Amino acid sequence: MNSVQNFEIFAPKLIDRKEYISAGHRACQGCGEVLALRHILKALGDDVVVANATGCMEIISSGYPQTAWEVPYVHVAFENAAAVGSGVEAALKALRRKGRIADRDVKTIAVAGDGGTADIGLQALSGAMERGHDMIFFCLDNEAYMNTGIQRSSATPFMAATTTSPAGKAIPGQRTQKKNVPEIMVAHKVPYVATACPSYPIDLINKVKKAKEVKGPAYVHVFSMCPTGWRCASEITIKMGRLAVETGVFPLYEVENGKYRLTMEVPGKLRPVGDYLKPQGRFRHLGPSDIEKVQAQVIREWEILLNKVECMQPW
Amino acid sequence: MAKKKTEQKKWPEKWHEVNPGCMVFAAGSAANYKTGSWKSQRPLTDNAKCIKCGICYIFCPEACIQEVKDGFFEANLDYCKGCGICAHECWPGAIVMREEEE
Amino acid sequence: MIEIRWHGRGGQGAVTSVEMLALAAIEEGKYAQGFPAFGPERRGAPVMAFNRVSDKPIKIRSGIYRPDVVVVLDPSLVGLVPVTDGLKPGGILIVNTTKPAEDLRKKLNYSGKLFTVDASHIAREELGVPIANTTMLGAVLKATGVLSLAAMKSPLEHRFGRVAAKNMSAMKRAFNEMKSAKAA
Amino acid sequence: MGKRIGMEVAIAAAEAVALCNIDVAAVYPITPQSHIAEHMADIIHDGRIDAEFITVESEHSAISACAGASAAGARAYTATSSQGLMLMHEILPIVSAMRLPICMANANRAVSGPLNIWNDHGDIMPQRDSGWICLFTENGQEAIDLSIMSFKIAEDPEVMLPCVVNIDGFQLTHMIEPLELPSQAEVAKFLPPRKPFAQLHPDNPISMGCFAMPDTYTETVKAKETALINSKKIITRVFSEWAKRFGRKYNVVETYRTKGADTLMLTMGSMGETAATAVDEMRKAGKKVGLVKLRLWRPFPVEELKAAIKECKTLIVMDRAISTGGAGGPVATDIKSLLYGDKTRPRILNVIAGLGGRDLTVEDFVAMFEMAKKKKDETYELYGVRE
Repeated sequence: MNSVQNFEIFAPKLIDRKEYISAGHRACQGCGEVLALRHILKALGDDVVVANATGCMEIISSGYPQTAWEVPYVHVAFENAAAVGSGVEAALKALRRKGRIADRDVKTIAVAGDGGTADIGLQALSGAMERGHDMIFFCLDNEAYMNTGIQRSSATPFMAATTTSPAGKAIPGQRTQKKNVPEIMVAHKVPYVATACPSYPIDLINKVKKAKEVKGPAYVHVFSMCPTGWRCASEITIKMGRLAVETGVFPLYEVENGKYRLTMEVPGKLRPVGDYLKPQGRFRHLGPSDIEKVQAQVIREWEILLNKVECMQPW
Repeated sequence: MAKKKTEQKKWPEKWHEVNPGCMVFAAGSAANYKTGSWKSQRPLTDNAKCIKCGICYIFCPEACIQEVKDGFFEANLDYCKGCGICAHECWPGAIVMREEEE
Repeated sequence: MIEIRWHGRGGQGAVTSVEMLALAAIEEGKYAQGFPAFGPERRGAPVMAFNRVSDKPIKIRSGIYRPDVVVVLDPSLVGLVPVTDGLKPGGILIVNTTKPAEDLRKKLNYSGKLFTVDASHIAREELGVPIANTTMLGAVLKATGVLSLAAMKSPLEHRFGRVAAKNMSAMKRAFNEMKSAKAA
Repeated sequence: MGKRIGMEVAIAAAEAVALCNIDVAAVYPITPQSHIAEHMADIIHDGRIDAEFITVESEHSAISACAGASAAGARAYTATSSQGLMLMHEILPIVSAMRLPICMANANRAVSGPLNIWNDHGDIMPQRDSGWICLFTENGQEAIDLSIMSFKIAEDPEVMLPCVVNIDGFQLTHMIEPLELPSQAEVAKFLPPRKPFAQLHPDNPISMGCFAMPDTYTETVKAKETALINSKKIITRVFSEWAKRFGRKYNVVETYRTKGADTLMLTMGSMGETAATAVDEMRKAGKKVGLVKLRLWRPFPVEELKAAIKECKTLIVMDRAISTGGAGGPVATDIKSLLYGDKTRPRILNVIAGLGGRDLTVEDFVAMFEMAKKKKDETYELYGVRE
């Protein structure tokens, strides 16, 4: 999967040159999350309103008296981005109908980290998606509470060391498997669910544009590499995303009305998961048998996904 | 290049000068904050090797690499945090990172 | 001011009765309150509901503990709940029952004013169901004179629409068929 | 004026809000607020008003959705009670800090535990520092009038703060009583559509809900505090306009038979009417007693209260909530501290009563009066507790 070759054709010509999140934001060096956000916003254009959860993207972008946002933006709290987005969407609908704002489509998007999505924000997300608001929810998943200092979330992968799932002598890191929020969204019958990664920007942009076309709820789960939290070098951010995809740790796919489709080349054999784990300090404590355990799990999940791709019919 | 947008006339503000609800009316005004001071190394581009693919522009988390004349790309060092992604991802090897002191 | 306490079972429409009576009184230009006993009771459980009706504004927000009138919607409540508790001297007890008044007096150890009517029977005949709440309104109007039968027309129509007429005639029958028990 | 009609107060509160040209309502049902939620749904589903009804999955999302809607420029409404209000707690001060003029009805109910669905003021008291304008209603008519006025107050450019109208659960919400609903035309004249100070729209991309560093947070607190305190002026102005248009006069502090009274009772909410009847009875018996009723709880109307109690020797504050482990009832605690420096202040006694739906009759107010009068010190009493 050498997506780099494609860039000669696509990039940068097909990418909106306008920046919607300005330089001067305070994300860490090599932040994959703000890069994901940058391309999401490029794919959406001007006519959006952003409801953001408390988290890295909020803190790095909106310290009074400045904002990095070039689009209308609101932050209220940690767990309620989907609910705030619901209100924004309802208001835009009502005010447009009543002639109090311009008569054109404006898309509401909600943005949260993995904690604000899979943990504390899950209820609000479930409610908003079930109610069918015309809204895209973006989970920018860096696999832990990075904003507060790398504490584990339910999206933290098996065995990963965080400050609340440390690699101890008795318990070597995260004991549980990563919660699969895209699956939960499919179970909500959300018409468009996708996974994406900024290491594959064209794929990401295409998915965001597709999500924007949906009249109703859509969910995009974006793998957001975090050199700080994963304890790896900042320059390998993009490579880490690529490795996550190529090893099958984070497969890229989309689900349109229940029909699964892989949006990555399907390798004959996945790359060994060790290639992905080894550059990251959070997996440093893993011995060969641990890596085998992770490998077995990744293959099992991958096969389940392939099975769905093959068997699931659209609604 | 990020535009410079100014909203605050003076800083710090008195209590009655703070915008209601801490709203910020100048979009993109974070550009007033120069993150260039964060970097310990800076990207150097050898235009002879550059094929103008723009991958450095695409993968820059700061959005500080922009196209300049003749289709080459250049990092705005006012904002570049020196993460090194551009050098790492530049497959023709046109970008290298240099320590700031050098 | 007249204070009325209704006894029924959850689902029998005691709250509807107090609502109809309060709405009718207000429409007649009087002041009135109608409210349930604020409990967690579900269908079947003994419940209470209350009315206050007055010619002057009512400035009391408490429950009713010394009613002028007690209405028993369900015959099976007699002897089961203390329906005569707090009933004022000279107060009125109105019971939906098939039993003779003497039996009730004995069972309740009650010697005050007593009215009986077989409202379940009337309701079954007029409405097809033994739900006596609107029927018993007729008895209350007759026994207390608090409002005219005609005053009930508008709230009943508003609430019951097509079947309002049936409720009206059930109410009228109770008004006419209610018996005043002999003084003890 | 409109005709007097019989209506349940919760339904009337929803009808009143329907007259206010709201754009978005986000409501989660809870006893005893549920009739407001249900009737709001009826009104919107029948197409009687042009608004979006968001059937949120929790009160936390109700207030959050209102925040989003209000930030986008909508007139937003919610209603809740007790545990629901407690669940909203986190978002309440954010909404006021963001200067979003959301209006809310709170059907006052005790807080768990143990679970109790009945009336007291234990739910609103933990919210008193959240920066919301906090009004109390004594009867159904006030629930209607204050619900309508709350939007006008909240949205005033000098205020821009959220407002909660407290309607005692069951005692008021479930009461059918005579009420007057103003006409749609009259309300439209009184309350035009919301003109937001700022709103989320790509035509003017602003950022809302930005965070403040230690160099600014204190200034934002001062700004919110000042706006809340100054809102009293606007509240009074809106009350006068209401009186002019609709003939019903409201004051931030109401008085009843205070002339010549050496003892005053002080109540908030639906206790007021029963207490007034008790005052009538005690006056008949020759006791020099009167009544003060706080309509406005936040901002605290300290000057108006001082004026109302300046002639009395004893003030008996009836609290329907307790500050557990603190100085007694929250109303009395506030009054005591606000009058601390006042050399002419009356003796302030505090009776906590009517908790978790414990009924308060006319006789109870007389008994509380007698009990308080006998007190030697100024510590609080919990009325009616079985010893």
